[in-house]
Amino acid sequence: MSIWEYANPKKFMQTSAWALPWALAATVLCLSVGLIWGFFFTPDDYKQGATVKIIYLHVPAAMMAINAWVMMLVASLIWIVRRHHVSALAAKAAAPVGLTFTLIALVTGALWGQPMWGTWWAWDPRLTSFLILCLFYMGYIALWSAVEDPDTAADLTGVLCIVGSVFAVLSRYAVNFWNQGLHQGASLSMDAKENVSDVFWIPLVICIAGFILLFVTLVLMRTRTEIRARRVAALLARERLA
Amino acid sequence: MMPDLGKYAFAVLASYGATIVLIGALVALSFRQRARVKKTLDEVEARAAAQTGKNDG
Amino acid sequence: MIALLARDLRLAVRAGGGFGLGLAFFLLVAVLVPLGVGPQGDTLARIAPGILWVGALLACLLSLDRIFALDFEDGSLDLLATSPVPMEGAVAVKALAHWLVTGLPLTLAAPVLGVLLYLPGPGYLWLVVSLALGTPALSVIGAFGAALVVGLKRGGLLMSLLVLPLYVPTLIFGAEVVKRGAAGMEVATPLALLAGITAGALALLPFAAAAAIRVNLR
Amino acid sequence: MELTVRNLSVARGGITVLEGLGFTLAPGRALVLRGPNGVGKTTLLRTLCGLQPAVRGEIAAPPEGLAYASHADGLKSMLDVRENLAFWAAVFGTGPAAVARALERMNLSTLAARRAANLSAGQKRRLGLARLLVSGRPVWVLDEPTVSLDTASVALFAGVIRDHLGQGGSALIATHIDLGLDEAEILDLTPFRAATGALAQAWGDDPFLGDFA
Repeated sequence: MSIWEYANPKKFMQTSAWALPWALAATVLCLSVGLIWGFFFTPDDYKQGATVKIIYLHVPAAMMAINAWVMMLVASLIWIVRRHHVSALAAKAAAPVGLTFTLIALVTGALWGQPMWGTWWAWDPRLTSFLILCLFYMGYIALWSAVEDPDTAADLTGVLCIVGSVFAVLSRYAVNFWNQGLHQGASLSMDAKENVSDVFWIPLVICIAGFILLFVTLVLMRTRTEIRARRVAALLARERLA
Repeated sequence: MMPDLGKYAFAVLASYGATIVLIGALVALSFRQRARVKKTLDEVEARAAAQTGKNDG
Repeated sequence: MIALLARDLRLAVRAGGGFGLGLAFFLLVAVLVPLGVGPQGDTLARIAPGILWVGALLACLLSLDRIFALDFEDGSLDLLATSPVPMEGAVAVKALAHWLVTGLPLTLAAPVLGVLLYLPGPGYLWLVVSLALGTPALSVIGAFGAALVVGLKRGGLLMSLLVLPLYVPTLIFGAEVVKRGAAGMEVATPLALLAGITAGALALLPFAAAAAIRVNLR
Repeated sequence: MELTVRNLSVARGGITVLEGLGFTLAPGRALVLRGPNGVGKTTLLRTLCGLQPAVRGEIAAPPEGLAYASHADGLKSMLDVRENLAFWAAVFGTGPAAVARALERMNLSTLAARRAANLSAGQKRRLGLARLLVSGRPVWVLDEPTVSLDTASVALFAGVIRDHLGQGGSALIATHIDLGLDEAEILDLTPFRAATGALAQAWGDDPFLGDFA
């Protein structure tokens, strides 16, 4: 029993059919608990006032925007090295989810920035990096939809994902170099837990878990759709041949 | 019940609203694609089954 | 491989288009920006490094889709793939040819356009240096983008969408060199980073581009 | 320097079109591939040349031994006849002497300075085929080489192939017309078609077919 068995479409369909309802239930539970807690039952920050409530959306969305790309990179590498179709389709399925998370991070960032920095948009390194990430997602999705043959599309998008990852990291450093930025660093980010008091921290962690689960659920579901679409294409091709 | 958001009400509510709209759109899109592909697959699958049935018979 | 370079250069010269078009576009950008921004010297001087770099980048983008598309259409890419020339080498040579007919003329023309934009005195040297170091990266990254879309009918627009985000680090560091140079500041750090990106792109992207072409030919 | 193919299956657009194909092409021999349109001749030739992967089976070919002539001639209309040929001669590492010989042999010497854009379809084809002569490779893989050639040019080209065979070369030719090469063997591809009956087996590699959840 190796984990590569799940790369077989049939096995994946069976396992995901079993896992999907659980993932969905856990997502709904986590997100509702986290967001309701965050929105209704947390105090205002002494400095930022009520805007601190945006953190329950902004931080998890931003984290998952990056993690979704990392997941696509891993899936692309698996496809290119081991040629498991499910892996390529999972990368394809994840891209729109990652793009949505990127957009959420950008929109909530702008809405948060307006009262805090006095402007809707600041060419702050992190916001700029997310804008660039957004372009990478759009290019990746466009390439998938432009190439007809599914294996060719998987190969090309895989190569693009790998090269894009390198350039995304380079862009991150370049943007940092280009503008030192206004962004709140440590006081509200993950790596400095001690700076955030527990009243904000616990609902934030629940929200992060909720976004992770949302990502998993959506990717599972969308991968199932992609597999079905591939099967439709395969069956139709056989029909034409017969 | 509604917490007092003070002067930041717009920013907070708009953030929650925008997030719900975006995620809602993605979920709706995913479900629509799922339903469409599933329906097509069932049709094609039924045709394929009929085909094999004929060949066997 | 030298034969391939010679052929591509000869084709670029005879077909006209390629060469002049990029340069003319670059000139147009340098003329249109002051018309849009206004003739104030200090404003233009401040944005000159960025405009010149963005202009060079877009001019480079214009001719990218010809790198492989023409060879794909007339079948020579198939024949090249079955020839003793390794595809990686062919990609590198074609990127070099593209640089010689676009990047190099742009680099040489840039100081003239700098005059139009009131680029401050010390900036000229760094403008030429940064373009000379950065435009090879633009060509080889562009060759990778062109390789991804080589089989597609309407590849041009898609290629821009794929290539432009990849241009971000080169643009940032390149323009930064000119900005700092024009302000009389030290330029070593962005210059080193720019050179590093170019070196890395030249070393690695031909392999990725060759892989993409092989996939597209099958 | 043999080209040997064993139990080969090839696919076009993800659909297996030919399967269980096997043949040997010895030096000095020519093999003509026959079969109706769409049977997979071009796909087979592209697979043999390494442009696309085989679904399964073995291809044993001399390293760097195949010269491929596709439907497209790969000509640059802005270059003249000699320049077009000299480019390929340089790529394959033969020299200007080979170019002159090839021009002579394909009856193109008088056109040497004419731009490819101004050639007739038949002349372009002849120039495309002249590339085989400057490739210096022993196994010629030809896809419909006689398209748009007149009778005299077909005879000329048949003579070129015969010379090539006489020098120990070989040729694999997909064509519908009779080249007048009496010594050529003929292989009809129709029996190797991935037939409807054999479909299940041909599709065995597709993870999205067969028994499903």
